Amino acid sequence: MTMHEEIIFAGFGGQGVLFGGQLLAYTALAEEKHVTWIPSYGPEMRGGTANCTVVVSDDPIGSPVCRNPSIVITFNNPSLEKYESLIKPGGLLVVNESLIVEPPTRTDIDVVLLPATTLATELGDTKMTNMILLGALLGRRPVVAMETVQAVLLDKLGSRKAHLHELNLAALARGQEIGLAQNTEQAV
Amino acid sequence: MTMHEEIIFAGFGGQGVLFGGQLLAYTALAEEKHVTWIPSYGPEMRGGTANCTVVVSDDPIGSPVCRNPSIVITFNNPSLEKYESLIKPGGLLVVNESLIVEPPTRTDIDVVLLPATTLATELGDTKMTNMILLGALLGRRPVVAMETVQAVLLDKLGSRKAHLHELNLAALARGQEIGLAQNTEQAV
Amino acid sequence: MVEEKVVYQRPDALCDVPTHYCPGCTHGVAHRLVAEVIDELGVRGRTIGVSPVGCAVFAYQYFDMDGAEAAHGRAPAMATGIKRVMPDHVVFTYQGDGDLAAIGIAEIIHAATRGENITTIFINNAIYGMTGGQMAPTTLPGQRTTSSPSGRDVELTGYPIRMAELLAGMPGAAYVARQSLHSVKEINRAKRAIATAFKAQLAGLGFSMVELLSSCPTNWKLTPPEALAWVEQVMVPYYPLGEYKVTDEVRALTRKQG
Amino acid sequence: MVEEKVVYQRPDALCDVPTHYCPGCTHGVAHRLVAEVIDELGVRGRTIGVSPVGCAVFAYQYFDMDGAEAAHGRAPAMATGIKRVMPDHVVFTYQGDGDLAAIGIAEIIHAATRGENITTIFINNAIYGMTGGQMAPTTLPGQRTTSSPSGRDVELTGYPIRMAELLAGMPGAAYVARQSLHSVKEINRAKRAIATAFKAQLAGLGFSMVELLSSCPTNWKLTPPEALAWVEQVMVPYYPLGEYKVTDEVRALTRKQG
Amino acid sequence: MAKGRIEIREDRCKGCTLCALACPQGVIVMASDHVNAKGYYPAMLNDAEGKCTGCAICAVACPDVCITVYRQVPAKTRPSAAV
Amino acid sequence: MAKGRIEIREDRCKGCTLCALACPQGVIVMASDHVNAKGYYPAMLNDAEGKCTGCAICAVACPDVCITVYRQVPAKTRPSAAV
Amino acid sequence: MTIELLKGNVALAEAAIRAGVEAYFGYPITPQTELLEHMAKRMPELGRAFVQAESEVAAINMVYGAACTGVRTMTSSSSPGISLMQEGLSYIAGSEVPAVIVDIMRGGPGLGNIQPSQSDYFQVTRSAGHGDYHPIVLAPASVQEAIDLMTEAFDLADKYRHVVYVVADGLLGQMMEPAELPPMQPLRKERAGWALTGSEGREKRIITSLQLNAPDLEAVNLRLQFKLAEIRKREQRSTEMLTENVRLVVVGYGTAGRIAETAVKRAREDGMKVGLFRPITLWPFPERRLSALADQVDAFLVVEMNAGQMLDDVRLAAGGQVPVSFVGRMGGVVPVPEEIYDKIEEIYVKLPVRVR
Amino acid sequence: MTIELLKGNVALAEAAIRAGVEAYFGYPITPQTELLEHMAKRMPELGRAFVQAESEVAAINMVYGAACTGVRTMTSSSSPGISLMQEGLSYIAGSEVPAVIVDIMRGGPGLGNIQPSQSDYFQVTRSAGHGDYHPIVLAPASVQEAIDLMTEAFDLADKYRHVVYVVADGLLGQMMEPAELPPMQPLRKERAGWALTGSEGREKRIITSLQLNAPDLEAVNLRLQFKLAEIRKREQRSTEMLTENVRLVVVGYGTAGRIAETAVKRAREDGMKVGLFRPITLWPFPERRLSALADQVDAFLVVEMNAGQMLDDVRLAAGGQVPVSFVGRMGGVVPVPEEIYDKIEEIYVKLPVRVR
Ligand SMILES: Cc1ncc(C[n+]2csc(CCOP(=O)(O)OP(=O)(O)O)c2C)c(N)n1
Ligand SMILES: Cc1ncc(C[n+]2csc(CCOP(=O)(O)OP(=O)(O)O)c2C)c(N)n1
Ligand code: SF4
Ligand code: SF4
Ligand code: SF4
Ligand code: SF4
Ligand code: SF4
Ligand code: SF4
Ligand SMILES: [Mg+2]
Ligand SMILES: [Mg+2]
Repeated sequence: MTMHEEIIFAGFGGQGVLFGGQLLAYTALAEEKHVTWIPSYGPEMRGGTANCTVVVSDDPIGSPVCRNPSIVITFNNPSLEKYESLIKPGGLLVVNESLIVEPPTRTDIDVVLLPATTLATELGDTKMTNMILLGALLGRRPVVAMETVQAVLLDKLGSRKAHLHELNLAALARGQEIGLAQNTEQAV
Repeated sequence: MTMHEEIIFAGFGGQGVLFGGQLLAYTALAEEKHVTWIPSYGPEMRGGTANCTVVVSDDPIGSPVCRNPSIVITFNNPSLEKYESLIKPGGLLVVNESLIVEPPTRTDIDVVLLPATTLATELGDTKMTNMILLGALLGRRPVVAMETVQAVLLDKLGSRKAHLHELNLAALARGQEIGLAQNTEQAV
Repeated sequence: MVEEKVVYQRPDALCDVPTHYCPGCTHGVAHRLVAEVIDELGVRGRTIGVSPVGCAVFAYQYFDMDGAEAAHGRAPAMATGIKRVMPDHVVFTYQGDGDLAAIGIAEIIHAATRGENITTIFINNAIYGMTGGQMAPTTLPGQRTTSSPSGRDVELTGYPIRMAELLAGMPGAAYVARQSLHSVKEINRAKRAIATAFKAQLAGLGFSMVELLSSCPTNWKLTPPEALAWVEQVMVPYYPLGEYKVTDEVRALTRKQG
Repeated sequence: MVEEKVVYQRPDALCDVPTHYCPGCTHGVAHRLVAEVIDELGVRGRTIGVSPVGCAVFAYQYFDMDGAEAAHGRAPAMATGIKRVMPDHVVFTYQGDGDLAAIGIAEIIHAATRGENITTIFINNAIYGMTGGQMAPTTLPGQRTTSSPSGRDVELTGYPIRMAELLAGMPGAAYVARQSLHSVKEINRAKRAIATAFKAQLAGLGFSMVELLSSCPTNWKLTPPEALAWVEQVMVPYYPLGEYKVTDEVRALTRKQG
Repeated sequence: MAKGRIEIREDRCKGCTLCALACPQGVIVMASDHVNAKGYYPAMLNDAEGKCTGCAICAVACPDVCITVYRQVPAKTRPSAAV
Repeated sequence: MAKGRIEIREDRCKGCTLCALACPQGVIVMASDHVNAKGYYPAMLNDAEGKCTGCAICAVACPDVCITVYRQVPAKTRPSAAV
Repeated sequence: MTIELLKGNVALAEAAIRAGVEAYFGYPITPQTELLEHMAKRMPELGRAFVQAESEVAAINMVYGAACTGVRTMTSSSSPGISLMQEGLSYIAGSEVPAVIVDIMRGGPGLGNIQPSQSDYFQVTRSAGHGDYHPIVLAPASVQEAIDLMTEAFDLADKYRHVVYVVADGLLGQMMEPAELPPMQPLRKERAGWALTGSEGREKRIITSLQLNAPDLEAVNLRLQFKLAEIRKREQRSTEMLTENVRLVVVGYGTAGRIAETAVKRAREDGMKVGLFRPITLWPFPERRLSALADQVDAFLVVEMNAGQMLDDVRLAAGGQVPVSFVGRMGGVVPVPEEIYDKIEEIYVKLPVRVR
Repeated sequence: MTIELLKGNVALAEAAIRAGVEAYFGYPITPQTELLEHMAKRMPELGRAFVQAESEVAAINMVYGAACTGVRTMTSSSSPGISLMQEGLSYIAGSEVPAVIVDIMRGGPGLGNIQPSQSDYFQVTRSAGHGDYHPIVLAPASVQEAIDLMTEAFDLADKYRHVVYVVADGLLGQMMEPAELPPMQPLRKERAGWALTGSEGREKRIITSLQLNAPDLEAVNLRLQFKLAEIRKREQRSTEMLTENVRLVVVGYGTAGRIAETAVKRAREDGMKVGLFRPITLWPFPERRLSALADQVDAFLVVEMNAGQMLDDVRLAAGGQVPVSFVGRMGGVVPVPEEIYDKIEEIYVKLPVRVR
């Protein structure tokens, strides 16, 4: 069957939510998949909320929006509260455990829980939260190949940010590791 | 048959063209007839042309404009050139002879020719041209009664212009006289 | 024995709600000063505020009084409409520099020219805050914005416009001042100017405006303290503070009332 | 032996056609002066004029050069559009007081602020001529117009606006003057100001404007000579003549070129 | 005193009288016996005594650019151009 | 020196640091260990030594009207109102 | 009350005054200037607000302000000025405050000229600026009707808290005709429960068209659409002449409708079974009545002083049941009854026999 | 040329640059700001004209000025800003100079919000200010199509000397999608024969929308109408998916059309005979093709992000032959494929069996 994923990244402004989505989109393009990326803009921006929808597909994409995403990464608690119930049955929810109040309860979806903010701080930079979460997503569902993500990421960071290459790669890897691990563990 | 006349007053600005038409309109109202008065406005105004259309009728008036008026008073030569050909067969044309180049040639309409400007100067005020021409019109076709015109005119002039009452009445009378006279003379 | 007394608390004229302003943005300070003055004058119940289109678009939610939301730049026209039918009410506009000095310059000048008896609080932050940091007519020479990415080029875009000076030239203006919000001292001065402006309106003396130099840490890409320093060091020299128009009647008023 | 030489004749830059202006209206004089200056500068073939909405709406028919007709008040914006893509051309606007000081005040101020390298000829006749004599922002206190039938009431409508002074305050303005057309002496002065304004543009020095006090016998309900006397006796005192802004570069220019 | 002469385009004249009032020699008069095609009483040069100096003041005053001004100057003998 | 005290509404604080920088006594500090519900590190009074004078400078500086200021004043004996 | 000879523009102004307009804001433009000038004289006399604004943009925003306080308020202009008011009108509609706008249409596009035209039909009926709404649009055909509809405009504006246009063309604006003005209505003492009057003794009130949150703005729009549906249901108005048992119905509004009336009468005299349908509300378009007529006649002929704009509405109302023809003049040319007559005749002789 | 991930607004800006736009004038407004910002950076770099105007009113009149000189010129804005441009647009149309306008629509009326919407459909297709004309309106549904139509917009503007809109909503403006930009076109050296370039060595030229004399203005309008009729004949554009042998055709443009595409595909998967018709030109509306479809299907379903505006055009094209239903969201709410699917299903099960 052809691949078609509707993915939402949701969190606070400043958590790198939009860039996380863009990285996925650039990677999908590099893999010659069809892709759309839409930020939420407007009132939320100032309220501190940031999220974006990425659709990745083997076929041309009609609607770039969806009611029921197949994958969601929630960076914080309000996002978890908003999106948990919307995910398609059989879909995937990646949760930043560091900033939630109650863990997700749905059983008809696949869930990856990881304390991404804490892990990022451990890696030495809270800004790595988004890479860890994206890594986890890809660990669990390889919508795009990790190698392509890495290549695209280094390209986007460029030489000006060469000092951040290692850190970013490490964060992706850390996330992927957890995604893979939980995959084995909780595979349905 | 019920009365219905479409009358155009046409001349230069400053010749009292619009007021001539208004006086007729006010009179028609006083006689409880239906009436509309429309000025031409716009580019002509600045070019020096002034004209207005008055429709007087025993019935409610639909169109306040017409292609072929039943009566036209031309105050100057351009107006004569413009309107002579448009008058309905059997209609009436009142011409200020003082300012024309060639006399009208149509034979299927009734024509009153009078040197109104000269007559007005003789009466002592060129401004009386309009009253003379209106008088002539009414002499020939009593669309409204001369008595009503006189009453309405005195009312409009008011006490502030009491000194002009006599002159205006004299001008109307002078015109009417000529209108009546030519009427007898040229009656079809 | 000692007692504790409250020496500072939220003014009544300000609703007890959070604002959407960015951390350190002095729009919040300006709001508070206006609210304090309105409380002190005791006119909250007969004041109508007109909000702009700009970051202060929700000002009507924050002031605890009747309020309306104008079209971008048209607050002075809207205020004119209100004031003409409610001459006994206090009517003020609260406008940003894009709103007042760009799209709405005709309306503010003509309100001033007519001597419209309203008060304008003008927040000059040298940028279009709400739309994400484009050049405003008040943007300083060389200042980088999203629509002057290499810095404002005076050759192509001209010099920043000084609205207080310009409006002070209108005979209908009774009181025009420029103050700044970059320090506590200046904030206190600003409040006095705002009070004078409203008093001028209450006395029916004509148009009054207070221009307030204000910070936009977000779009200037500075921390809140850096932003205040930028106001002081960069903006104030270009936009000198002070009173630009004080008619004799207004002066008499401030003398009398203190 | 004596010969006869022509000492005055119609300038080339003015088409040999009758104008629609009323008898004695000094719009005609202003046209002639502009045309003479353009001829003398030899720039007719690369000049583009922008006509206003107002009695001068047909100016493009009278000037023998390329021309466009702007929307009411927007001539400076239109001229900006033209000049930005034709920087080597001479672009001027010709505007009335309703056009420039009422509906178009934002556009003229911002053209001046940007230092837009265009020239504006501003005909101040203290009235809306074309629409039949309504009050303009420049109408004098007490002046009767069809929209101020008991005379302009400054309480309700404010004081007349002095555009030359206002625009002189803009840093982008290189040359701003007010002259009058009420006598031959003043007409000659006006011509010199117009020449300076165009020279400033040719030298790329920024925005230039000449305000010309002009008569509207028709709507003032005066004879042409009475109307000129009214300009001299009533308008000039309120609108002082002179040069309001002459940058050093412009001064150098007029010295050099005489 | 210089000697001059003016031509007034009667068809363009709107009879505003401004030239007549401006002329320092008082040699411009308004017609009272005829109007032009537009219906105005036009200005006319009335200079039997040859008082016009060709100063062009009338032309500067005229809003309708009706006036062309000529002045008499000593004729220069033009050197015949060598062809 | 007058004695004072402030209360900061932590939920409203946006962590801009302006109050802390303005306080002449240096008794306002920014939290570094916790964020408020909005995700900001809030300002806190840190005045173990009781140096706060109740001058209200912090309150004037705060763009978010988070600060209420109290000052100690000698208690006045209120005359018992005759009913 | 007496019948007077009144000019359309003046009649509109005085009718508004008698209907209790408390504030007028406007900017001169031909051919509506007499309306502003009448206001300039009368409003200050009566102690009411008159401001000659610096532009039409300012005028409509002054109207917006005054309207927020719950008084009857209005402006007037002509086509280019109306174009400049589009943003303000959209704000007024979005904020749901009542306001009355007079548009005395002239020839366009652009500066065009100042002659009579109906070429703003789309601009006034379709939206008045951005956003999803239609203003109420009333189109008188005589000075008397102008007076009556002006009065009604304020009632409708108040009833629905909506923008109401009264549209005519320069011909009606400049025309004098006998008409009767209503008596002066006393000014309202009470202000509506939504009006900004100062919050003394009550909760504060806000008037805004802003709803940053999409679902909130959708809710506003749903309310607006509900209101528009109500208006559509209740306020369709039209008048007819000789529409019983006819084969062809001529449809025209305002001046064009009136000129068509004369043409229709002549056609009847000449034995053609022709009637006239004259919409009085342009929005809501009187589609119900016209659809009913579409069941009974063989064709419609639309007459407009434009290139055919109401034509769309007639076609929609006809629903493909009967052919719809068009005759119109543009650029300020006023059609005469003769040319409409000619068109009637041309269509009439070719009418298909319809089996019903 | 390579395929890049491009944001709609940026793609529009860069496409205009590559199409040879020589002058951009604009005023910031969300959600089109990135377009202006891209221009702010690129135009001076390339030595072309960029002015951030003092307002949308000024911006459109600057466009008018630059357009008079025969260069490619444009502005961009969003709904309230577009309302302010109505007068200027009418002047441009009346003067017949080419200009391109981008409208990234947002929720209205009034200030509304900055979320995606299609509620300017009437405002852009019906007139753009006063007077008798329609602008050409192009409505892309993807970033690639935005690029292609932007290029075409300039060609159409030049070809017809007319106003051309490219309209999208905030969603397309903000969306990133892979797309390919065309190569940079060299700037034209020659100016058109009507352009104002200084009269040196030729007769003077005039650009005006004024014709004081009604018959003259009627002549201008007749020419304009003739041109519009030509455009109507030649430039109707649309795209279709699965419209062979279907019973129901969904009609939607831009983002709504794209979302509908997903719904239609799902409906097909579920066995419903449904197709999609996506207008690309909103004016001229692709009525010919849609009328042809009306002969073949049992019903139309219109999808818009507004209260139903294109609906009128679909009804007119359907000519009463097939029922036309509507589903839409307002106020910046973007419909999801699911709700369109539900509506398709609802209609589909009730479709009358049509005898052909
Ligand atoms: C007619 C119109 N044009 C543009 C906009 C977009 N817009 C919203 S706020 C704003 C500028 C705000 O800047 P400013 O007035 O300086 O206020 P600040 O946000 O800086 O306080 C603009 C251009 C709009 N809403 N309406
Ligand atoms: C948008 C718009 N508003 C109003 C008008 C009507 N109008 C035409 S000319 C004019 C005023 C002219 O006055 P001014 O600019 O002083 O020129 P003058 O006629 O006095 O030379 C007005 C209001 C218009 N054409 N367009
Ligand atoms: S964007 Fe700037 S002006 Fe707006 S709230 Fe933030 S800091 Fe204040
Ligand atoms: S109306 Fe006045 S300004 Fe216009 S042409 Fe006549 S005199 Fe001149
Ligand atoms: S040239 Fe001088 S002297 Fe001669 S007519 Fe003219 S003004 Fe008079
Ligand atoms: S000034 Fe000119 S228009 Fe006036 S009277 Fe003399 S010649 Fe005629
Ligand atoms: S009241 Fe004064 S001393 Fe106390 S915390 Fe505030 S600023 Fe510091
Ligand atoms: S000034 Fe106010 S918002 Fe800023 S840190 Fe202090 S308490 Fe918090
Ligand atoms: Mg700002
Ligand atoms: Mg004027």
